[in-house]
Amino acid sequence: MDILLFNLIWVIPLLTVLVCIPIPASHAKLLRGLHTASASAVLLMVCYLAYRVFMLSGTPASDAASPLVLRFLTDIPWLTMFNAHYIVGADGLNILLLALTAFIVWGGVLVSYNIKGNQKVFFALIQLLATSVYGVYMSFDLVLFFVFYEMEALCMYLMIACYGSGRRDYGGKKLTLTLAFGSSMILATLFGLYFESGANSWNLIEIAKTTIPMEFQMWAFPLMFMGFAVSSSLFPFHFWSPDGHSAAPTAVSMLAAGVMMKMGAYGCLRVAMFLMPEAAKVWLPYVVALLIFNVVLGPFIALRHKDLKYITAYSSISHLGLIFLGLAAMTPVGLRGASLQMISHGFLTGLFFATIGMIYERTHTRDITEMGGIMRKMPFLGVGFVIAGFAGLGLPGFSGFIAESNIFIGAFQQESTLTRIVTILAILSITTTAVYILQTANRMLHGPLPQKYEGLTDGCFREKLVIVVLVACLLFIGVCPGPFADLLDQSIAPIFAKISAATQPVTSGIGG
Amino acid sequence: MINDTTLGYLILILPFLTFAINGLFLGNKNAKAAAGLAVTFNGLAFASAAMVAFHYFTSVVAPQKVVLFDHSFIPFAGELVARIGMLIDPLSVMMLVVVTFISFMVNIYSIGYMREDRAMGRFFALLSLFSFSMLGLVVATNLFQMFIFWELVGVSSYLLIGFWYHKPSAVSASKQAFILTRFADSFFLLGIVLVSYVVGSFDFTTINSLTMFPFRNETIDMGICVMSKSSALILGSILIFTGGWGKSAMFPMHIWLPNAMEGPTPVSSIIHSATMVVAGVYLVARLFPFFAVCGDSLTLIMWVGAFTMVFAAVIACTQKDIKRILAYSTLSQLGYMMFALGACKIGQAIITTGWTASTFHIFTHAFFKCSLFLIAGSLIHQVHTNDLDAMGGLRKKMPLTYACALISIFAISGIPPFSGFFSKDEIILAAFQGQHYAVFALALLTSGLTTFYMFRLFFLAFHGEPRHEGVKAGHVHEDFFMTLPVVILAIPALLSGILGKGLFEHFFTPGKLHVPTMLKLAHAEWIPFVAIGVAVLALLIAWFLYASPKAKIQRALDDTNRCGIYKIIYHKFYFDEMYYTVVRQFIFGGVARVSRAFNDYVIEGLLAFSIWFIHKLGDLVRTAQAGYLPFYLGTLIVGVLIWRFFGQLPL
Amino acid sequence: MFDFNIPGFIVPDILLLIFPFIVIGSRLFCSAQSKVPWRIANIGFIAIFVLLNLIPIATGEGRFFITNWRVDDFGVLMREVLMVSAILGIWFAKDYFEHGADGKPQMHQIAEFIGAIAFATFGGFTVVSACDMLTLFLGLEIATIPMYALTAWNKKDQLGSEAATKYILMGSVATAFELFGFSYLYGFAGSLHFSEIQAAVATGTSPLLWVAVLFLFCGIGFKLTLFPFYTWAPDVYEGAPTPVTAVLSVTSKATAIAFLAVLVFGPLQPVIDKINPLIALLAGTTLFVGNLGALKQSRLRRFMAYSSIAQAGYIMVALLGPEATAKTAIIYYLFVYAVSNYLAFFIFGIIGHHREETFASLRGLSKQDVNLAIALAISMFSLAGIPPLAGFFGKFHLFFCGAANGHYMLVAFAVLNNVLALFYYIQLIKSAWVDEPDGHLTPLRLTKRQRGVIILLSVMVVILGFLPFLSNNVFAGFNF
Amino acid sequence: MNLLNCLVLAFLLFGIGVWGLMRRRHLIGMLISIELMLNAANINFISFAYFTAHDATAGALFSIFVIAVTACEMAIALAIIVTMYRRHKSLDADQLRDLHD
Repeated sequence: MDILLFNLIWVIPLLTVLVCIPIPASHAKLLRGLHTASASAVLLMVCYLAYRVFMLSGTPASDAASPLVLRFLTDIPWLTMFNAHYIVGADGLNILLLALTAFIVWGGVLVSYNIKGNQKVFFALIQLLATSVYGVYMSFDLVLFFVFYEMEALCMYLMIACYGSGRRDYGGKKLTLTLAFGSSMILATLFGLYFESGANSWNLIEIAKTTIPMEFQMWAFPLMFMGFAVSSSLFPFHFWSPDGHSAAPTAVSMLAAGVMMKMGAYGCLRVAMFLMPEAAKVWLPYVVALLIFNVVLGPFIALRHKDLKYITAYSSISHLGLIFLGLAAMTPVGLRGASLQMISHGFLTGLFFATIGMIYERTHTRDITEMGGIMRKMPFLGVGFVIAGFAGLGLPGFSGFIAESNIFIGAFQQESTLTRIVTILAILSITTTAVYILQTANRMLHGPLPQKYEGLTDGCFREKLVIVVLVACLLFIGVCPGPFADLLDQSIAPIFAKISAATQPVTSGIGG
Repeated sequence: MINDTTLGYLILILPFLTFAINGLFLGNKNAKAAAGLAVTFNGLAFASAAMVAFHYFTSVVAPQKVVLFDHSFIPFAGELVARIGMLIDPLSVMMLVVVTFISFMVNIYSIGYMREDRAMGRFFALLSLFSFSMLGLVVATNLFQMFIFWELVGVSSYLLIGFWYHKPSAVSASKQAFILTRFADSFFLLGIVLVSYVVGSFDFTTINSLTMFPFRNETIDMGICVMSKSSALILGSILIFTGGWGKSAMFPMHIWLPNAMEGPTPVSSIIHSATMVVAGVYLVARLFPFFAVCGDSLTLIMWVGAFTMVFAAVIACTQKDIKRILAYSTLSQLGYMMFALGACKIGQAIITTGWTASTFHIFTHAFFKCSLFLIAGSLIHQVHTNDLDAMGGLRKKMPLTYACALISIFAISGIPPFSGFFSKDEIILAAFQGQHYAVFALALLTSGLTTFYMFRLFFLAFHGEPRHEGVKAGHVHEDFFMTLPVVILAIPALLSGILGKGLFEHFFTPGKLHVPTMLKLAHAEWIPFVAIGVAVLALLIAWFLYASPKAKIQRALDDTNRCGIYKIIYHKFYFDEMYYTVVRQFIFGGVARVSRAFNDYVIEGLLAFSIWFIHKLGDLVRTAQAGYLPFYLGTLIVGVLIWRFFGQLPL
Repeated sequence: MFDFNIPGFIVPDILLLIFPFIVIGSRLFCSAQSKVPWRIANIGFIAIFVLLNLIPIATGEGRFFITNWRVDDFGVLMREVLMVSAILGIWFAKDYFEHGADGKPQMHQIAEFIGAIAFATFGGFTVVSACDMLTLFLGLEIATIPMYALTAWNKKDQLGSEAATKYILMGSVATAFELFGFSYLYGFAGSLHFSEIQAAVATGTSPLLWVAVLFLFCGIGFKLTLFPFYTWAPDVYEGAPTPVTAVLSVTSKATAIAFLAVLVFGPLQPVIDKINPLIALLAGTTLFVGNLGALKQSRLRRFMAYSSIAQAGYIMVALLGPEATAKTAIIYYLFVYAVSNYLAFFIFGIIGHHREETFASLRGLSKQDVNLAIALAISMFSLAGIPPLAGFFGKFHLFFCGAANGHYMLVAFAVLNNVLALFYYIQLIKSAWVDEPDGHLTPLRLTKRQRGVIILLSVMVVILGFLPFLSNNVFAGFNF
Repeated sequence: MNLLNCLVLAFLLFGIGVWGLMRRRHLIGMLISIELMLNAANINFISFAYFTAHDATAGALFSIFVIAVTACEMAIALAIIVTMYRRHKSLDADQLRDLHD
């Protein structure tokens, strides 16, 4: 039963699209209703399944030999041409990410009720995107994983270029092509994993049982890690995200920043580091150096920007830098912190973009210098934005603080000099984050209200609902992080076990 | 008879409930209900706090620590577990009583003060949020919990300073306050991470029972340099103190506090005088054994405190905005407390009198400073300005307020038998016993300055002729809700010294120290007389300048034809200007601009170049495709040759 | 006396051989406008396709008709691909006999046209079933010569004749290369039959062999539009009538790659390791150049020419793999490629009916007919190799072959080129989806047949990718 | 007279063909050069068949087929060139510049 439900997670959005095909685009109300219903259904299912996984925790997995403890494991032969299987399963990490995705998709559908253009196509694309993201998090077969991973390129461009604002074509192209560039790097190494590991299988678990020859790892790991990092906008591949986000419509920004950027980090953790721990040990201490840009300079760049979406994009860049800091720590606390940050930042940035979108719908500008005092006119949205801001600067009580403290403590346990330096810099740069967030909030919400905004109205029920739910999630994780930590620890333990078991190769020469 | 654990929960939960209910449900629509709720719940919180205090001090366990409850919040590696708990010892009990009492008073006061404000509900919600976080801070059992509530205190202070968010000055002041404290907190966090990494625990008991020996030989890589763990601990202690440095607005991070006076006066009185700003002092006091072990940081603390004390006192002598004067006096008093803690160090040894004195001063200062602010508030409420120019001659109109003001000002000036005398006297004595004679002298001087500027304020506000039409026309009256708390507060301002002295000397010790403690202390009975002498002298000067029949009030009040030094002091040594230049020029203009330029030109440039390069290659291919048949035929032949030579066939 | 019992597996070939004569003959008995030849053509082609599917699975060597006509599973599947291409080709061509398009006049003599296509297809049949060099050569010529004629089908269109001239001149030079190669191969082995050549090659090599290989690859490189022999393709694709372009881009490519597969996995099998570097180089350079050329195109057919050049480069990658995988991959990819390509061409045909076939005529397509725009996006993304569309799995299979023998560098290069490809396919999607429609573009009208075919093809592109086990089961039984 | 000479002859013929192809701008001339190249191949076949090949008939057969096939090819080529001439009124290869990027 649960297994069936679990597999339905990515099927339902697809079915919704198929159901909607015969409906003419003029029946916008009906279409919206259908999509909202399906999104909510998936949300409920995922929450139930997450609860099930939490209940099941501690019990041994169905396959005792497997290095990962997976629930709802499904394994069906799929493409005998290159013996790819359809393997999906759930553990603490990905079930939480699925829940995050479900929330964000639900919110995305709700906020884009009155989007300009062909709504039928738009919602269909959102559902396709949702399918791909769900699939990425669920799948444990590399082909399946990659298929879902690459699928998003198909939707992203159309959504941004057709429904976006500003330099939409440029932004969409930049985003899509950069992501495609990243995934091409991944694809090149996937074949290597298949043949070099000797497992002759795409099954993540099977490959994890083997040890991959070092000389292959040494060049494959950086390729793959970077490939994934591209979609998490790790420096120097971050350039797509500001333009992409600013061009994208609200829902797409939410999805892109909220869940798609996490797919990269998830891939780094689940595939790259899990399968090639030896190389990870050699490379990651150097990768950390890149974070100086993400974590330390990112907030400063956000300071210089006037466009709300650019500011938020750069804040996401810095937050995702923290994820990589946690990954590079390679300690249980660090990895847990990274995973927590994935989830927390998902909700956080979802809330950010949702409120920004709603405000933009009313003010028709995203330039903070033109706004001011709109707190008076739309207190609810204003408070939503401020809460998002506080969560963003790591205020205790919100999930961000939990994640960041985990990351900092975990990263500090990593002995390597470079990591130490970056960790210290990261801790000290929480001030900069505060600066740009407060500056934005003050410029936008406080001070005198311009004459032209006298007629503004506060959010309607639908919008308030989205904000309330997202805030509730942020608070829930922030106030009782215990269960989440337990859930994540189960799925991180095997990964860490593999990393700690990996022996440092004698030749620590880079690019050997 | 409910047991203490329940009471403990109540103390924390009641303010939080007030915040939640007011914030979510009552809001601004029915502000009266919000106010009533806030007052009731905070009163109950105070009652339970008082009960806890009574139980504690009357029980046998008295000076020891008691942990009422301690829940695991989030477990890190191994022993490293963040907990949320409630620690009961003399210090925290004292703080509990003070915080709950003050917030109770201020809530009552606010009913009157905020009556006309349309966002009254929000105000009460935030006020309760503050008292909740402050209480959570004082009962913290470990560094992590302390940091959590530390941040919450900061944010509620931010929200309350910027309460009138349509006033640009208030908004910028709140921003400045938050960012400065945040800046300090980042070091605090780093200190926590560092110490917890070395020690392997957040718990106060563990950290306070440290000794340096095990860490002498181990080294730790701090990135820039490799240092021994013991010095890492000292660094950590300094970093942790930095948090308190910012929160208690010690020089040079002091500038946010005077600006924070843009907030509503009740806020200033509870957050920026009585409770939040002493959090820094509280932090050091709480971790005193640890600081004692890392002895060198104590010296730093002492000097920072001493300097701020004098610096602020000097500025206070020239200001005309009464709230700013009070703010600077707060700074100066905080300086007293801080240096008293620092002064406990003699060479390698430690004396504990300074600690007791400092905590004692926290206690007394809370009452009289709070009441002073409330009085200032009611004055402002009457004359609608902070400026001394517009006041004067209020004695007749507000007799009760006048009396209470007199009491509190005597208290702060350290005139016996008012409360301030005892605590301040203790501090000065501690400086003397700590053989820091320079600081001792400064302390005496400052107490003189304090008396001077407080009486200057007093005379200019209450005595002389009315300088405000409203006062002249007699529209001034005393609001019940605003006078009641003032009157109530006057009592502890008067008595807390005498009554508290015994209590403090009996119970208040920093706990078991792991450094040699000096027991035989120099006795100096002459110090109180000297202190009183200085105070009286200063009083007379103030009276002569501002209240005596031939005092030239007008001349005292106009700033024209002042000498340069006065101007410099009047402009607070131009510190705000310096700050703005640094922030604008360096942060925004320098770092941020450079990093954005790097991003926009270097990274994007490289991207653009690669795209351009690909396009050039494409053009190459397409120029070959010129439709010229002989060329095409040529490619066939050339192709054969190419693959003949580069095809790697074994020809 | 003669023995007339013909084995069943040869029937489709014979039918296809006599089919053109029937169609052309039917012209004699009915008027020029009559639909008879067209109907016959449909029935015939579909019948042949069905018959091909009825051929039972052979094992190992496959069946021999006379000593040099082998029908193995690879052959059967290649035949099916070729037939699909032929059927779609004539369906596509039908419109062009009813009205002119893209500034070119209306085409005439549909019967002969169909006959020519049938001949070309039969050439492909011959190639895949050849087992000596003579048959191979003849097959290649039968496949090519009709193409020359088809290119110049529009006697009134001077671009067509120019294209045909370029095509035939260069083509015959390529033929000369092939012949030269064949002659040396013959000289080296002393026989034309593959089995004997293979034996000879296995025993030892000599410069003769390598010269032969070199010339053969250069000759076929022309047909397969490999670097640097691709130069004819853009001009011919643009000059030829659109349906001919479509047929060229699928049928002749299929024939050529089949020729290479037969050669490499047949007589040259023993020395394949020595040839692999050459194949890798050809593949790499070709797909790179193809992608580069397509970057800044404005005319649709020229654009498709470059894209098909790049596709040829991709398909070459498969030749590096082990035989069975390689052949599966080639067939699967050709099939997918044919479907996606024809889908694109059908859309272009509809566009070109009233407008000229340029990117500019696509402007605002999503506003005018969103379904057409979706179909276009599907085909483009499929050609670009974006999952879950068929194109991705085709490419994935090709790269899988390449990687199976450890050519990671080439695979990585090819995959990176995919990004480049995506770039220009997105350009096309942009003009269809993003650009605002300009008023003077004449509105589009779809006939029932066009709509049906487009829906069919789009569904196939999606399904083949989304549920690849359909195609998967097709191959499951076969063993190459 | 031995195999080598024949091969050299054939190769020279092929070379001449290529040379002509490059030099000529007249389409007919180009076709003739192509013929030369094709016949060079034929000579190869014949000579191999005569000297070395153990399957001698095959070579001869092949060359005959080649002659036939090239005949059709040339026929079509000439036909196309004729239509070309109708449009362009010229047989100069350099004139074919309408199709280009």
